[in-house]
Amino acid sequence: MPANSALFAQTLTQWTQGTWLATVPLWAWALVSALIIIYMLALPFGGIATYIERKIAADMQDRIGPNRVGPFGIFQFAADAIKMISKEDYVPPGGDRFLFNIAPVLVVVGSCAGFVALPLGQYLVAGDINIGILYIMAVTTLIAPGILLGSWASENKWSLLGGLRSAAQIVSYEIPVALSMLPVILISGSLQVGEIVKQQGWNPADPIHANAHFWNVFHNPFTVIAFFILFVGGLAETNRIPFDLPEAESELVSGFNTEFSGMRFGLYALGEFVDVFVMCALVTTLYLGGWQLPFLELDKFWITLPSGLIALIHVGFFMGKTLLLVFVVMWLRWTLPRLRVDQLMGLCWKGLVPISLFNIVGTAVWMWAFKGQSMIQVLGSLFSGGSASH
Amino acid sequence: METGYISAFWFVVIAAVTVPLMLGVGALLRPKGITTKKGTQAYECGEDPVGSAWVKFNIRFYVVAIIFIIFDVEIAAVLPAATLFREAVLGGQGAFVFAELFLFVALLVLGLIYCWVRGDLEWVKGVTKYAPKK
Amino acid sequence: MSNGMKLILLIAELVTVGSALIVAINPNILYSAVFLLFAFLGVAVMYLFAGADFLAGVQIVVYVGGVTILILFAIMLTQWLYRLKLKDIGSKFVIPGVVLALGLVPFLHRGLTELGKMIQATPPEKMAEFAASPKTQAIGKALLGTHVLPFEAITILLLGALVGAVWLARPRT
Amino acid sequence: MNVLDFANSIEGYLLVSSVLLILGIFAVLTRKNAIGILLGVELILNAAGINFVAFSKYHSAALEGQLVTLFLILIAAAEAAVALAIILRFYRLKQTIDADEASLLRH
Repeated sequence: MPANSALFAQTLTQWTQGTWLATVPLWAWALVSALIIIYMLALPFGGIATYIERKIAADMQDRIGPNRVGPFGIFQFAADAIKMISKEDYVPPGGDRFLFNIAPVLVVVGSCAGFVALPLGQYLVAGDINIGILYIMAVTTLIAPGILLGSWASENKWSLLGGLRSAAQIVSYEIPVALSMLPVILISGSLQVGEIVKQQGWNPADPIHANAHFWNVFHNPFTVIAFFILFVGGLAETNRIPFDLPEAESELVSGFNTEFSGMRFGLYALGEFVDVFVMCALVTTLYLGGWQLPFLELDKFWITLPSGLIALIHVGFFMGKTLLLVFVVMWLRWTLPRLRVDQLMGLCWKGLVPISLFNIVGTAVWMWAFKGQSMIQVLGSLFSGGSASH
Repeated sequence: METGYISAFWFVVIAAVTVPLMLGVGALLRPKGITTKKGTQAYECGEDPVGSAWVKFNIRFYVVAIIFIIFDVEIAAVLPAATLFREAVLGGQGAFVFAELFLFVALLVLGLIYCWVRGDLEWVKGVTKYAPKK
Repeated sequence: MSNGMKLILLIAELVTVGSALIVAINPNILYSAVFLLFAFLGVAVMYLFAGADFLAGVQIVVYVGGVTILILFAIMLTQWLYRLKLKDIGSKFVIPGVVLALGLVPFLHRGLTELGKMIQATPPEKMAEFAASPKTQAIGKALLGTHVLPFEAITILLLGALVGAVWLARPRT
Repeated sequence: MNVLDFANSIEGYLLVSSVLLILGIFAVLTRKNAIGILLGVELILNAAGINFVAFSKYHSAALEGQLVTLFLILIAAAEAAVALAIILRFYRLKQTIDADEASLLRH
């Protein structure tokens, strides 16, 4: 019996029960869910994020920022999009046209396809496949070849140097990122993202106490460290400041996208912001409880809430946590200076990798010693005389 | 096969179609007849580019990629065992899985120590060594 | 499996074969490497349809994210040697290569036609059940149980490969 | 047999795998560039992987084939790392990566 893991499509099917849409097959709803998430969440986020980033930058530097297009300049991103779309489509004459065209495709696919396994709400995940974490790791690897090939095809020294730095940086930081996901896998015993989020609820009445252990970041002292390593590694993987060496404008003009202009540059920038969102959403999902509310379970509330409202609240909490992390990413941009290449590699291989290896052993020992219970559960059972432990 | 992969398929298709779609919309919207003059060069700060853009680069990038691929493969290999750990611990027999995980970490640490001690993680080592003596 | 799914599998197989063809005959080594990436992706989809979901993920993580990057680095590092003579095909063994490659065709054709008689018939429902079951934990159990020895051997081999490869690639004065 | 059913049968998988094998052997023998030879080797290894996975589903409906493919992928990555390191070493010694030039058993 094949498992139905296209939960978003299934939800759409259920909501349209009894209407004329009831006969639409599941694959069509899957297409609709993909359209909704990419065209109504991912790409608009990529656009609005440029505006938000400029506003935040302006606030931090005591400027006003974009304020001409619409109230508070809120339509600035639309104006930018129109400008980029109507610019000349330029391919460098000495470059490689085929690779130049294929590189943005790899970057956009690599960043957008990650959304499949991100649970926006309990039932609003496009595909809750059982290799979820591995799937996200797999599709995001497409970005590095895309950047490398695009920089090569530009026939520009700055581009090539930026692309090489970017590829080396992305692959290096993939190791601490993957190693920092391992503690979560040890705690949850699953690669399935929906299952991981479900376990991060709070339910002391659960017969197996370890099944609902609050957010993973508070599971034990080591996961707190792993959470920060995952976030820092994610910053580096998305080429954000302080790890923006691939596009360091003071040394490499604009790095790997120097020769990309108009909408081609727009697609790169869009891919980068979407990738930032995916990274922050992944941190939220793995460590900050995804759509889970602290200490509340809406399903078992004293009034029965309508399912649509619950779904909305879940999506709201998920987006809130994720956007908070996105804000931190933008905040860091105006706080920290850029690293040097040797510092970058040193931080990764001599700092983050050993610490995350230590975290794995630490988490395993904690799991073994406390039968999979989290810090809060252990403290709780101490105060209640051990009666809560099974 | 799970139905979730159908969603994944559509995501990949739509993301891949988005790129030519946006470039195509641009081709329809943008003013015609204004094109950059032929013979434009790579943008290198306004200077004429010297030599080929496809320069030789530092071999360190390559060594890092080699170290990366071995670590990556080891992580992929340990994932299935890691998913069993919770079940084994709750069932009271975590020792074997723990030993396996510990061996995995120990091997990675050994490899890391080797690269560290032999200086493969020092980014600027090659440059300083080849620098002319004063 | 519905016809649409079969069509996706067919497309993946065609992409794999077509990309492999370009890998083999394209004179530009960089294009060969790029199409090798697409061949890897096609093979990953084929794994997925054969019920190997975990393997499909590992295939992409290791091959697309690792091996392809390594090959692209190697090509970009050495490309100034052969950019002037793009015609890369043409070693001493072109004629033996063509002969051997074509000579394998009848054997493989015979093998394929005889195959239906040789393999034992697996009931379709058992096949479908196997293809639909999640594999990650099953593979983990096998790696810690029946196949623990080759698994440990391979992890040690990987350590040896790391030491050897880094030693070979290290710059010397 | 319908072409869609053929794609979803063991014959379809084995046809793809044998085409990959043939193309891989062809690439290994005809490439001058040592990296090109490595590309051919990767094709051959993927052909073997497809075979194991296909038999794992269609023949035995058991996990052994997938385990062999997992080992194969792991070893293939190590092989790629070592092979490319050797190519790099050769390139530094001879300033070429033409495999026909690699005819000495010493350096």
